[in-house]
Amino acid sequence: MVARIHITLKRGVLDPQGKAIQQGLADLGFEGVEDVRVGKYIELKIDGVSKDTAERRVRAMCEQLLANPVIEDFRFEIRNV
Amino acid sequence: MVARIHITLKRGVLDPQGKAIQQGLADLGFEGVEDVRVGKYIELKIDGVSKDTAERRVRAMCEQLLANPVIEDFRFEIRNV
Amino acid sequence: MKIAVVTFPGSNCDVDALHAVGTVLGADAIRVWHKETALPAGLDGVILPGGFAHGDYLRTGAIARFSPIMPAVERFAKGGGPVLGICNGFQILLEAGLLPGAMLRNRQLSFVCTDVYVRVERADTAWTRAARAGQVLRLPVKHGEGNYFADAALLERLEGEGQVVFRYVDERGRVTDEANPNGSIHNIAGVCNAGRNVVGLMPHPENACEALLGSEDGRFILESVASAEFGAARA
Amino acid sequence: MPDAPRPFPGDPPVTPELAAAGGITADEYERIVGRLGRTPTFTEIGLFQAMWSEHCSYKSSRVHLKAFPTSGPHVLQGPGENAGAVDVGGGLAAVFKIESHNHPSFIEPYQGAATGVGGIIRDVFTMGARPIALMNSLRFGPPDAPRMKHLIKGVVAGIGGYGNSFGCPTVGGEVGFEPCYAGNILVNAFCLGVAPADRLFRARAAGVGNPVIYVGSRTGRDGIHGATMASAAFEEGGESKRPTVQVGDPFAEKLLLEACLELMAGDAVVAIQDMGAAGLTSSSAEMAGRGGLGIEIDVDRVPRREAGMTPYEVMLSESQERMLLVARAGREAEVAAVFARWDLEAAVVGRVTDDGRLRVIAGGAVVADVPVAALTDEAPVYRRPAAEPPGREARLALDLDACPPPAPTAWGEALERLLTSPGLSSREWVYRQYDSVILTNTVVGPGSDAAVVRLKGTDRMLAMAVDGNGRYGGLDPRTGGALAVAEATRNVACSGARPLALTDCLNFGNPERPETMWQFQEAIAGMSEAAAALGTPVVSGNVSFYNETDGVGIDPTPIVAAVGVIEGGRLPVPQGFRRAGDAVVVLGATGDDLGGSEYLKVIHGVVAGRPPALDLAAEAALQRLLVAAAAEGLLASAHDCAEGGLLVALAEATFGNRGEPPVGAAVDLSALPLVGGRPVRPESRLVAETPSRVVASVPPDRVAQLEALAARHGVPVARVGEVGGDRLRVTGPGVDLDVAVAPLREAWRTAFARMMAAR
Ligand SMILES: Nc1ncnc2c1ncn2[C@@H]1O[C@H](COP(=O)(O)OP(=O)(O)O)[C@@H](O)[C@H]1O
Ligand SMILES: [Mg+2]
Repeated sequence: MVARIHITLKRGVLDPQGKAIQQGLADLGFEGVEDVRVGKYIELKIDGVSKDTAERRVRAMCEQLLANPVIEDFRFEIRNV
Repeated sequence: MVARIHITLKRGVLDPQGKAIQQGLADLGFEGVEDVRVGKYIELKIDGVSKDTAERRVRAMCEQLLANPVIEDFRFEIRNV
Repeated sequence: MKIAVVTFPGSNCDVDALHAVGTVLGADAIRVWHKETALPAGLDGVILPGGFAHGDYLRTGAIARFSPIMPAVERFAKGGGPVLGICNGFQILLEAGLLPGAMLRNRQLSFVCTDVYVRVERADTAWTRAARAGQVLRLPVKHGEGNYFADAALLERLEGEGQVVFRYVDERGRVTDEANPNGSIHNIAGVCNAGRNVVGLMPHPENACEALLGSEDGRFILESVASAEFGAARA
Repeated sequence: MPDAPRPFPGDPPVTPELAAAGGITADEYERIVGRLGRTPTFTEIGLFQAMWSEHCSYKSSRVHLKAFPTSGPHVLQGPGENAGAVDVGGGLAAVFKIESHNHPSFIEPYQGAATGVGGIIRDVFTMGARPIALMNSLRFGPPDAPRMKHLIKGVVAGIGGYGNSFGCPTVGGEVGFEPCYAGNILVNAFCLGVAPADRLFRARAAGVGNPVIYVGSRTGRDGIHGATMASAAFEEGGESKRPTVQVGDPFAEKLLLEACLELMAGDAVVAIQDMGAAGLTSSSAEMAGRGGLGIEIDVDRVPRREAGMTPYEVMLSESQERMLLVARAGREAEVAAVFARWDLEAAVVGRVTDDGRLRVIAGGAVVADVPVAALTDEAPVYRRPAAEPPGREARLALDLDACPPPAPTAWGEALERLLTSPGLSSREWVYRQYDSVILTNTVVGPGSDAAVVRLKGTDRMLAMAVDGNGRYGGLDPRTGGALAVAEATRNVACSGARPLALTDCLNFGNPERPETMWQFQEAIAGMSEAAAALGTPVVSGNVSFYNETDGVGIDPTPIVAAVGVIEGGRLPVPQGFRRAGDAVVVLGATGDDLGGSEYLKVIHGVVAGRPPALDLAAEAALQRLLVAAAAEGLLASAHDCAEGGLLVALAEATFGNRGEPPVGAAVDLSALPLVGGRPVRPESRLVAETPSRVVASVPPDRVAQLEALAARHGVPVARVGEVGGDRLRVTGPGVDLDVAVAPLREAWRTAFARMMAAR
């Protein structure tokens, strides 16, 4: 199975990177772009367990390591490949 | 509309961050996790244009700025919200 | 000699380059703001300095390469003018396509500031004329993304055409993994373009031009263009 | 009496309970109501919560801090402004301060540490000074816990991440590990800047009608109540305090620096203050307070990042990289133009008034209107009860006979254990992550007693060091405080610099506990005595209370940074030996000071005993001697004896200097000068931590001169051996040590990295 995990900054947390990209896009002449937010995208393989177990594990990974609950939210999906 | 953009390292490009996460997960006792790859996830709002135009623009943004074609691939989707 | 140093927002080694080239080496060092669209006339060289242009957000150098000054830098380079990218400046040149390859995060994932030894692989570039091929220089590095990457085809071309200009080595000039501070492929610390006038490197020669600061080896690079003796050789 | 302000639509009514939730006690609430003659609005109670917090008001510490000596002929600015300043000659002022960011760093190590660095940098450039050097002092719990490793990595990466990107070198610091920091890590950040001595800016509002201008990043909901968080202890379930962590943007700070300094080169700025803890509230209230004037702010004009913020939120936000300034009337466009060039916003958000009130306007209505003095000068001042902690005598007791020293030939192994212990291993793993060379001023970077940066365009250099020892502080806070001052200044003097002044960060537990207040008073007393005796006034500082988790406080940890000057175009004295054939000399006398020593901790697992006694006259004499000897060019190297004593200092001296190879030495300690000539235990010669001692190397033909100079200063001196070879050999009573330097150095150099990699 493959887990696809998105980690994004919580609403309200400053995203200097997003700000810089937005400015960069504007400088390149891309008009009307707003609200650029940058997060992380993590893919990983997890095998030999049921989908349920995989779900539980990936959630635990996000909570313990992958995301920082103080400033980040996470969401994920698990697919068979 | 919202564009959701994924930027990932090309296969064949070493991903030290992915490796570190894999190690970190192993240290935490998460067994059987493999092939961890870390990419970027960018969300942005783009308004006042048709979906087609939005598609073209976002592709151009990725090609010109958001991804580096030497090491990265990108994919995106555009949603109405 | 007249050298321009481009200041991008977030550049922070621009003052160091100006100090080294101007105060220490006695060249006419001119600061050029990135929003300019033309370089001063009669330049002998252009330096894109180190730092964190645009905060290094997104990718190092990715946003800076679109600065208004960059077309002028590109014209200067295409005309054979010596252009040196130091650290972040190197990253900008890579992003701008003026140099081949790309930069990844250091393999240890952390910033590294330390003195390294680099071997001058080629003394026939605009920026290594004052050095000898095979010479080992001690220079500081300080970066989080200095892990130079080129795919197999490019690597073969770079090595074949002699475009690898600097390589991380140990004190005695041997290429070892321990001497490699960031995981760069083939221990590459710096490369040049096919015309050999555009050079990029991760170590900071501008921080190594005075014995007081621990090394003068950076002079072998900067004097190649900034001193009358070597710089004039171009003409 | 002006009309009472109206609550902002949607704001809750203020009750004593609501005030208490923000840290206002019942007594304090009554005072507020009495002072205003009415119930405060929600915005108003927010102002009081922030300004009367421990963090902003220093209410528990203020009376005690008065004990510090703060003046001197070279002091340009003592405590009370954003940073202190001393005249360093050559027309320049050194502007510096140290500050804690302990609580945020425990919650989010990377951002907590990063914004700590950002904050201290702003404190310095607010004064009109360009930051040229950073240092930091860190305390962690035992590093074997994975959570602690995570904190260490995050804090170090955050400090580097901010300073490196901003572009100011981190030239020094220190790291310590003790169990008492497991639930309360310490992150203290120091910044030093330089400015023309006659052009310091201050945060004193002036000129009724002058515009109040907001510059820098936009305001979001970040860190609302950071000031009150830093004023409360952590408790189980402290999660709820979490969303207050701010994210730093060093890129924005770099732009802000350049824009501010460009503007300050002219005369448009009347007063300026960074928005640190309690953001817009403290910057406006303090500027108005110092100027004896009022300020009116229309929060609708404050640039925002988020929609729907209430005046309470705007006034209390701790979004980073913002400044508030008072400009001369009519110069608004000039201010805006400078900031626009750096892609930054500048918004006129208010004006200076003559009524001494802080008035906040939102939606065209007054939502807060309080006397500035009520927020600042009249903030509560507590002389809290103090009492010596029970059981302290027991900790001071030490049975040395239960701690037999290693056999004479086993000292090599003991030395390696010491040098690879968390407390003494090389900090290279840490400072490799900091850019220590940017700005081309770093003559001596991390890895020496003191860091040294040159001042371009002058014949001067500045030396600086930061020190503290929590173990000493825990055992005896008075001595611990004095020792911190002595060590920081001694480190500076070792480089040949004349120590000029101090800044300090007082990290303590809960001030509502009498034991904490006793420790606090004792530490300040010790520091004050030492500062006075050594002629180094305290020009700035910071207090961090409530370093307590679940009722367990940290050991008192006063951290001291000292700054000194090297004049006359002289080079600094390095720490490591340089030339074979130089004589090895020990300055200062050794006593039986094993209490609280690293040796007892590492070799015997004992943390007990009385910390070393400090003879201030001897310390002062030693430091004067070091400066004089350096001026006469007598010293090839000098390294102070600190944790680990003479043996560790000797070993470190053989490890060389940046860019130089290590070089061995052979010494015999039989003739070591002893305190009062009293005999000592054999191991004391090696590992006692008697202060006021230095290991120096001296060209053989200058030894007599040094001895004469030492005699004139009344400092005992002994020639104990010679530099040379590739081994360290130490002989004398109870010791016969002979080790190869290179492998020992490698073990020491890499121990920290191994510790971090250990699973
Ligand atoms: N957190 C840190 N940041 C930068 N440098 C550090 C840090 N911790 C230690 N160092 C450097 O490592 C060296 C040794 O530190 P320390 O043992 O505390 O020195 P000392 O005993 O002389 O006070 C010093 O040069 C110091 O500047
Ligand atoms: Mg020391």
